[in-house]
Order: sequence, then C-alpha cells, then structure tokens
Amino acid sequence: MPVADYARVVWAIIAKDAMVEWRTKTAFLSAMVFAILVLSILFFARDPTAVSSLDVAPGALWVTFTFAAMVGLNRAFLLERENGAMDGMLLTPIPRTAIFVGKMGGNLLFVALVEAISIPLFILFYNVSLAGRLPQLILVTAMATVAFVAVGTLLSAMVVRTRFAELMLPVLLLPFLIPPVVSAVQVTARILAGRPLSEMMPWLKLLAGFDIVFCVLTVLLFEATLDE
Amino acid sequence: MPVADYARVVWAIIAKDAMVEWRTKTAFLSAMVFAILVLSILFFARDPTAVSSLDVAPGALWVTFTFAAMVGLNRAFLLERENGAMDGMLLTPIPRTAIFVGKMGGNLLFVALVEAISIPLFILFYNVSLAGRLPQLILVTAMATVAFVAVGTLLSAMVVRTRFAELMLPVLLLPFLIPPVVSAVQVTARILAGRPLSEMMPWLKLLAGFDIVFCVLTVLLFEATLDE
Amino acid sequence: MNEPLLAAQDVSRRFGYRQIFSNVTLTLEPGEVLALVGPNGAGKTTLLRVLAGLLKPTTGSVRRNGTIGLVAHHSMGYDALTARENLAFAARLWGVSETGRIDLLLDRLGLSKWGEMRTAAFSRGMIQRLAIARALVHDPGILLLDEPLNNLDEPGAEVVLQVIDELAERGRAIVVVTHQFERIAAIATSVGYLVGGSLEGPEPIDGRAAEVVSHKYRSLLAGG
Amino acid sequence: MNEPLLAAQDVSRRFGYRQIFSNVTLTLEPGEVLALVGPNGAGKTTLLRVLAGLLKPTTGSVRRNGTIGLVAHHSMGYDALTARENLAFAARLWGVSETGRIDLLLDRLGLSKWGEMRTAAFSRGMIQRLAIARALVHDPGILLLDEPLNNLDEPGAEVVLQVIDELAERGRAIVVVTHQFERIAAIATSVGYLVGGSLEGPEPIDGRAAEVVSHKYRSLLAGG
Amino acid sequence: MTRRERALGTARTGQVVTAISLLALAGVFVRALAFTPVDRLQGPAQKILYIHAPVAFTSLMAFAVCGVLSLIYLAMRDRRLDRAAAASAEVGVAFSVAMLITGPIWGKPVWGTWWTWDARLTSTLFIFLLFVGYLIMRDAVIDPDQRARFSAVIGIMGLVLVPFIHLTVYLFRTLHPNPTLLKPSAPSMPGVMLVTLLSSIGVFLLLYAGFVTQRYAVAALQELREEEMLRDS
Ligand code: HEM
Ligand SMILES: Nc1ncnc2c1ncn2[C@@H]1O[C@H](COP(=O)(O)OP(=O)(O)OP(=O)(O)O)[C@@H](O)[C@H]1O
Ligand SMILES: Nc1ncnc2c1ncn2[C@@H]1O[C@H](COP(=O)(O)OP(=O)(O)OP(=O)(O)O)[C@@H](O)[C@H]1O
Ligand SMILES: [Mg+2]
Ligand SMILES: [Mg+2]
Repeated sequence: MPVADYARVVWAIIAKDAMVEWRTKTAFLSAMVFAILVLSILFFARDPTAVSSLDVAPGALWVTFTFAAMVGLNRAFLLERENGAMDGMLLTPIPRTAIFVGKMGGNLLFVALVEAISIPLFILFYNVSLAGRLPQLILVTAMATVAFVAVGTLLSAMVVRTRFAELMLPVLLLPFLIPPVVSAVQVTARILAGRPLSEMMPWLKLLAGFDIVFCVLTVLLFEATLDE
Repeated sequence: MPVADYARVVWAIIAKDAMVEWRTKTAFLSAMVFAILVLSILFFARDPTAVSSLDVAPGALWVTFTFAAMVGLNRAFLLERENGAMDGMLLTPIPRTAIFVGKMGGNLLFVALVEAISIPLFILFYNVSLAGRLPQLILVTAMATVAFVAVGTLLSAMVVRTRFAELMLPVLLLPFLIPPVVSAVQVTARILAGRPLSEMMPWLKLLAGFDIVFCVLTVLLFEATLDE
Repeated sequence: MNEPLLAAQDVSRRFGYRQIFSNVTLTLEPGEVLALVGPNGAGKTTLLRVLAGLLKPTTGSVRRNGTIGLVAHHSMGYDALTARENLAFAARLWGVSETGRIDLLLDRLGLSKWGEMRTAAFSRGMIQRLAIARALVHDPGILLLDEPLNNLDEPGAEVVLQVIDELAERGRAIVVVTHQFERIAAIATSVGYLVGGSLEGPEPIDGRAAEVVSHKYRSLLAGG
Repeated sequence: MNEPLLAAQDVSRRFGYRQIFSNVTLTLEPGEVLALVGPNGAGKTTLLRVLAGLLKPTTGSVRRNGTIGLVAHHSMGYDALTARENLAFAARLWGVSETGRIDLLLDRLGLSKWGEMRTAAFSRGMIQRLAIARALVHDPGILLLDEPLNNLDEPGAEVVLQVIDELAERGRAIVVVTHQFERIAAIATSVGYLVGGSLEGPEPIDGRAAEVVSHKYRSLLAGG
Repeated sequence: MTRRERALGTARTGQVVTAISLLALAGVFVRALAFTPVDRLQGPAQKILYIHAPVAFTSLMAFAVCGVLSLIYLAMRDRRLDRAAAASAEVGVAFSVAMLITGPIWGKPVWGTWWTWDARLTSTLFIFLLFVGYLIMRDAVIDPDQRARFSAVIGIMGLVLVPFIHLTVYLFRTLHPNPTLLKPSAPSMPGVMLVTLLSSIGVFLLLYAGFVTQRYAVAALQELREEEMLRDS
C-alpha cells in the first residue's frame, strides 16, 4: 500500500475517533475531572508545614496524566466493540498496522489534549514558574506519552475482547508505565528545579530507548492479537 | 413493600453484580494487583531527595481509592446498559429505590474490597505505623467512601438513561467529589501524624453531614432520573 | 373480568421536538391479541415502551391491570451470566419461586442443553429464545412482543405462536409488533396500523387473510 | 470468469472444545445466490464469519476472489455518528470516492431523510437499512447477508431482494442466511442446509418451491 | 502410544523429578542448618539465604523461560509451547511468592523493616505483578487459541520490559546486597556457604523442572478430557 494511502487511512481512523469524542465529550470531560481531582487531592494531601507544593508537583502532574490516559484508552476500544465496528475495519483491505497506528493516533490526540489543559491548571494550582523551560517540559511529556499510549493501545485492544475486564487494563498496563512515568517524573523535577540538561540525560536516554523499542514491538505484535 | 421483600430484592441485585464480577474469577486478585501498582506508581512519582514517602502517603491512599471507585462505578452501570438490562429491572414491581440501593450496595462492596486490600499494603509499603489508629482510618475511609459512592451511583445511573446527561456526569460529579475526598485526605494526614481527634473534628463533621444529606438526597432523586 | 387489561387514552410521545405519534387510544381486553404494524421508524417500539411504562407519554395516560412481560429489540440479559442465572435473577425480582418454572421455560424454548452456558457465547436465535423465556418468567398479564420472530428458526417461531395462543386462551392480552403479514391472520384477533404518526384501528381481523391486512396497510402508506 | 468467487475447502471451526461444524466445502460462482438455512445455534453466523475472513477456520482453507460485503447481526456502526458519516467512514477505508455513491445508497435504502441523524436515535429497522448500505458501499464482489430481512418492513425487504437480484445479474456472488423459507425460492439459486455440524448441499433450487426446501430441511432435522 | 498415555507418562516423570528434588532439598536443609557456619554479622537469620536466593533466582528464570517460549509460540503456533509457557509462568509466580515471603522475613531482623523500595526488590515485585496479570488474563479468555495469542503477546512484552524496569529502579538503589554470585569478579562468599548455596540453587532448579513438567501434563490431560467430552456430546 502506498504511503499516501496508508496515511489517508490512518487519518480517517483518527478523524472518526475525534468526531465521536467531539459528539459525546464524555471521556474527555471525565479525564479532565479526574485530572482536577487528582491535582487537588495531592495538593491537599500534603502537610503544608513539612512539604512545599513544588516538591509534590512533578508527581501530581504525572499521576494525573497516567490516570487520564487510562480513561481515554479504555474508551477508545470500547467504542469499537459496541456494535462490532472493528469487524467493519477488518473486512477492508487496509493493513492491520494502519488500524493500530490510527487508534494509537486517536489516543495520542486525546491524551495530548488532556495534558494541554492540565499543564496550565497545574501551573496555576502549584504556582510553579516555568520561564523558558516550557519546551523542555513539553518534550519530556511527549516522549513519555508516546511510550504509554503505544503500550496502552495494544493492551486495550486485547483487554476489550475479554469482556467485563475494565480492571484488567490497569492491571496489565501499570507495570509498563513504571519506566516512562518514573523517568518523566525525574526529568520534570529537574526541569522545575532549573537543573542543567546533563543531569536529565540518563533518564531521557531511557525514555527514548523505551519509546523506540515499544513503538516497534507493539506495532509488530498488534496483528497477533487479531487473527482469530 | 414489606421490609423483608425489599431487602431480598436489594440482595438479589447485589448478588447478581457480585456474580458477574466473580465470573472473571479474578476480581479479588485484580483489585490487589491494581492497588499495589497504584500505590507504587505514586511512590516512585516523587523526587526522593525532596519528599519523604510518608508525606505523600495520604495522597497516594486517596488517589488509589478514587481511581478504584471510578473504575467500579463506570463498570457497574455499563453492565446494565449493555443489553438494556436496566429495562428488565424497571418492568418489575420492585421499588425504584431498591434498584438504587442495590446498585449502590454492589459498588460499595467493590470499592470496600479494594480498600480492604489497599490499607495493609499501604501500611507495608509506606512503612507507616498505625498503632491503635487503624479504627480511625477505617472510620474515615468508610465515611468518605459512602459519600462518593452514593453520588457516583446516582450520576452514573443518569448517564445510562439519558444521552444528554452523559455530558453532565463528570462535570456534575466533580464538585460533589471534592468535599469528601479532600476532607478524607486531611483527616488521614492527621491520623498518620498522630494528631489529636479534636484537630480532625471539623473535617469529620463535614463528612458526616455530607453523608447524611447526600445519601437521603440521592435515594430520593434516583426516581427522577428514571422516568423519561 | 370485563375490565380491560390495558387502556391507553390519547397517548402521544415526542423525542426532543420530533413528534413520533399522537392521539393513540387503545384498549386490550382479556384474550385479545393485537398485531401492530407500521413502516420502519413509525414508532412501534416507542409505543410498546410507552405501554410497558418504560417511557412516559408526553401527553395522555396508560392504565395497566396486570404485570408486563416485554420482549424488546435488546435482550435485557447479562452476558456474563448463564441462561439459567439470567432467568433466576428475573424470577427473584418478580418474586417468583424459581426452580420448576425455570426448567419448564428452558425446556419449552429449547434451551435446556444451553442452560449452563454463559449467554456471551449464545447465537442470536438463542438470545432471542432467552429473551422470550425471560418475559414469561412471571406469567405476565400483558405480553408485549417487539418482533418476537426475529432470528428464530421454524420450530422456535412455532413455539412463540403456541405461547401466544395459550396465553390468550388463559385471558391474557398480547400485543405483537411484526412485519410478517402472512403470520398475522394466524396469530392476531385485531390489528392496528401505526402510519404517519397516528394509529388506525385497532380493528378485528378474524377470518380475514394476510392480503387484506397487507392491502389496507399499503393504501394507508400511500395515503400518508 | 469461470474462476469461482469464493471457494471453501474442508473448512471446520471450533470454539474452545466445541466443534461447531466440520468438512464444509462450497464454491460460489459469479451470479450464484446461495441460501444458507439451519436451526438456531447451528453455526450459520460462524460459517459466514469464516467465509468473510473474520474468523480463522480451525482446519481447511477459504479462497476469495473479490471484496467482501457483510451484513451481520450487529450493525458495525458508531452510534455517535450520523448515517452519512458512518457510510463516509466505510467509504474512506475502502478507498471509494464518497459523495455520489453515499447519496445513492441512502436514497436506495430509504434513509435520505435520516441521513443527518445520529444513529443512536435510529429505530431497529433504520439501523438494519444502514448496515445494508454499509455493506454495499464498495460494490462488493461477494455479499454475505446474515438474516438481512430482520426488522425490515415490506418495502425495505423488497429493496434487499432487488439488490440481491441486481448484484447476481452483475456477476457477484451472494450468500443469504435466513429462516424465512417462503422467500428462498424467490431469492436463491441454490440452498445449503447446515444441520448437525455439517453442510448438506449446496444444491440448485431453481423452480422448486418453498415447500420442497422446508420438507428437506425438516427431514434433515429429524435425521440429525 | 496414545496422547493420553504420553501425557500420563510426562506426569509421572514430573512426579519422579519432584520427589527426587524434594529429597535433595531435605539434604540441603540439613547441610545448611547443621554443617554450614552461622554468619558472623547476621546470625542465624542468614540461613534464610539458602531458600531465598535460589527461589528468587529460579522464579526470575521461570519468567524468562515463559517469555522465550511465548516468542517461539508466536512464530510456530504450536499449542504445546503455550502450555509450557503458562506452566513456567505459574511455577514462577509460586516461587516468587516464596521469595516475597522469605525476603521480608529476613529483612525485618537485618534491615529493621519488612519492605523497602530498593531497586532489586521493586523490580522483582513489578515483574511478579506482571505475571500475575498474565495469569489473570489467561483466566479471562475462554477460547484457547485467543488465550494463547494474548498470553504470548504479554509474555514477550514482559521479557522486553524487564531490563527497562531494572534500569529505572536502579536509581533508587539502597539496601539489597549486590550480586555475590553472578558478577564479573570471583564470588565473594566463604567456600562452605557458597557450596551450600550453589547446591541449593541446583535443587530448586530441579524442583522447578518437576513442577513445570507436572503442570504441563495436567494441562494436556485437561485438554484431552475436554476434547473427549466434545466427541461424546
Ligand atoms: C524483601 C523482599 C526481597 C526480595 C523481593 C528479594 C529479591 C531477591 C532477588 C530477586 C534476588 C536475585 C536472585 C538472582 O538474581 O540470582 C535475591 C537474591 C538475594 N537476596 Fe534478596 N530479596 C529480598 C530481601 C532480602 C533480604 C532482606 C536479604 C538480606 C539482607 C536478601 C539477601 C539476598 C542475597 C544475599 C541474595 C543473593 C544475591 C546473589 O547471589 O545474587 N534479600 N533477592
Ligand atoms: N465466541 C463464541 N464462543 C463460544 N461459542 C460460541 C461463540 N460464538 C458462537 N458460539 C456457539 O457456536 C454455535 C453456533 O453459533 P452461530 O451464531 O454461528 O449460530 P447461528 O447458526 O448463526 O444461529 P442463529 O440462527 O441463532 O443466529 C452456538 O451454539 C454458539 O453457542
Ligand atoms: N431516544 C431517541 N431519541 C430520539 N429519537 C428517537 C429515539 N428513539 C427513537 N427515536 C425515533 O423515533 C422514531 C420511532 O422509532 P421506533 O424505534 O419506535 O420505530 P419502530 O416503529 O419500532 O421502527 P422499526 O420497525 O424500525 O423497529 C424513529 O424515527 C427514531 O428515529
Ligand atoms: Mg422497532
Ligand atoms: Mg446467527
């Protein structure tokens, strides 16, 4: 299949997901509510005399992102299950990987949107100043997000077919979140503290490695989850 | 309807939910793995040089509980929507409130299970010593859980029935979740720090008031969400 | 016994700003089998749900003198439970004592050998059979059937027709929505045409053949 | 042109440890309309999914020389999208240029006035019509229909029969699963009986009436 | 020989191997308790080493075996590979439980705490949880082919994940002893202790082999019985 056609199909899937989400807005609003809730729980949970809000900020940010992503991932494949819509895609001659990449693109869009809204809220709540370091924060966010959306998309494709298994997505996904989330937290903490790039490098390398390995692996393994 | 019959019907609904959950045969195991993973993500999502694990403990506990409740609530009403099963209940002569109480009971059971597993793990992992203060922790957990499960059950019932409410659920839910969860976090932090009861009283009163008002209110309002 | 089992008076229903039907008036006497026909999207399912009490009519009122059994487009069951468990749950909600009745129904609808299988693995026809069994679990006074023959094979359809006959004989009232005119004469004692947002009839059909119903229906369609 | 459009060779399928059918062999020539009959739970839907390539056969092989159009028990659509959007999405995946074709299909299936409505608010019959339109969007070489007349009113059923005729005339192959024997003679050129886990036939039915098919089916049922 | 007889034969082999290794285990215990010196710093608590380390090593190896078998399964689609992978994962989880019980029992007297978020402890915990998830998933899928494919996918992903988790948590490193055995320089442990430890590891590997063989045979027999039931009905 020529690259242009491949891209067109991937885009069709992303656009469809975006349209469905736009019509219902449920997942997005739930994710936002969850984000606000987590940000405030962690804000109020600390003893203000002992811990400054800045110290818990990186953790709060990443816990928020992680769980918001979970809400989105779960929904993305439920959508395909509802009326057996996945069958409609599988009948067409498009490559299986295009379906995966399309669904992953939709999920990325979703999580990115939640993140884009959470970051300002986070800056507001936790009163952090990011002068000039916002690009760095965006970079690390993007890197970590790609990592867990790739794995999450693959796992939710399987979990959704085991029926009544909403709990299983977190159970399977969370171990895979440890490396990207921990790295991201570490990098974020250093960014907020204004440390030099060199101090973040080991973590960034880890993240980059994780991204590359798992993006390739998940695309390859997706087909194995399909052929019945 | 005589009280005995009422109780029988409520029990039938709870038993059915438990059976559906049990069919995965793994609800308990999943809940356990889930709790461990959430607790440890939060543990690692902090900068170890700046924040001691004890300082993030209350937040970790309540994020775990909130997330578990969200998963449980979502699932409980999706179940009723899947094949229009709710219609089957509404046709019968059982009082509407019994349906509500039954669903709420099922949700409470689920969340309580996760909590019962999380607390010992939490003590182990975060190395907190609760000598003699465990009953206090259980009390506040129960109070906050009842509050948000009641509100959550009502709102998720609305989501199942009317398409419009789908938009409103998360938005409505947020303001109702903040008071109990934030109160619970505050009380938990004081319990862990070994503060006297008097320091927690204002929060506990708030929680108790919230519980009473919203349990009554949600039971009364449930019927209004049903008749279209 | 002369009290109608169900009486709908000037019932209308809107969804948002769309009026689906208006001024529907009908009564169901014991022993009556009403066939409800009408094109796709006419509002048959909506009317049935109003009669069942699952939807409030926008205006008008419905009085019911019996319990409702409903076979709808959806199965109202839980995929994770077996056929038997699904029926047992319904029975408990209706306050019916379970065992004998459930075995009987499973047997009647040809589900005996599937009783212990989770309905997630059921074929469409098996699901339809279970939905019918479920509607009968409490021996309803008023049975509402929304295209009950969907997905059923010959013997299955036969059973449904027998059940309708038996219930009618025992003084129940039945409403059947169907698109299969050739069956109507055999099943129903009266027919109502839901076309263009209003109900024509119900009028008796005893002795009249499928062609008559079909002909009248077509002329209504052309007129609306 | 003499190459069959679809050839299944010794196909069998299990779910878990239950053998649903075995040794199914069939070919579909251009212009052939095969009616597939069998009791509930016989495996008709499963066979159709194997032919479509959605399920791998446990043993045996299926060769396809054309694109597949499938009308299944489920609609394969998205509730949040309108009828038109659903068709447009399918068209894009198939690489079909959209507009003219979609208008045509909506019109053909009587959905023109519902085109801009979200399918969440569709009646069952409207959903079925959309599923049929969806299966036709890329003018498939092989059309597989799983009880396509379900929920359709008379004019709707008429359209489906016409579509089948037209496609057959244009050298497509069609498989129809149905329980309505009285329609078979009018639609199909051959019939296959899926009873007791194996396929009897396909054999030609030209000129033979519904009674013949029905009689043979009953005798197979009794024999199995 | 029928498949049934072969499966029964495999089961018997497994039983024999298990019996032998249990006997050997008793021998190792006697040696550990009676003929190996007490550690000068840690006292008798150190005796747990002879269970803890072998059990930990074996369970990690079991998970690795599961991952590799999963990979081969996806390539060859032979149901036996799936059965073996599952058996290995199950035994690995059981051994992990033993590790997670003996570790804290040892940790309390030595470190003064049941649990600490040190790199090695944490990464083993996550790997353990991953394979608990693997088993939960197996339970939730009914169709054997689908189950095999899904499990294989998770097994492979797990295999790839392990080094990443290791790298990650290493930056939280704290208390746990670094490898004394598998390291570039020579083992740093008194000879007597080392011999006891090594023989214990050998015995646990044998035990692992016995368990997996039996579990594999049981799965094969289950499959056979279900097929027979199918044929009868
Ligand atoms: C609390 C839970 C604990 C866990 C999960 C745990 C886990 C492990 C693991 C995974 C290994 C690696 C086996 C290998 O790679 O060959 C190991 C080995 C070992 N553990 Fe632990 N451990 C725990 C507690 C302890 C404690 C408290 C001590 C003693 C202070 C201890 C001492 C050792 C020793 C000496 C080895 C052998 C090291 C080697 O030769 O590689 N462990 N443990
Ligand atoms: N996913 C599945 N897992 C296990 N068994 C299944 C599954 N899907 C179908 N079956 C079983 O396969 C058999 C055939 O099902 P299928 O849906 O093909 O029947 P059918 O001939 O289409 O019946 P109907 O006329 O009722 O639609 C049934 O007994 C059903 O229980
Ligand atoms: N929840 C809803 N919101 C808005 N409109 C609806 C809703 N449910 C049904 N409708 C509309 O009401 C009309 C009647 O629907 P209904 O399902 O009652 O038709 P029906 O006569 O049962 O048709 P069919 O024969 O296709 O089953 C349809 O036009 C449909 O679009
Ligand atoms: Mg309808
Ligand atoms: Mg079928």
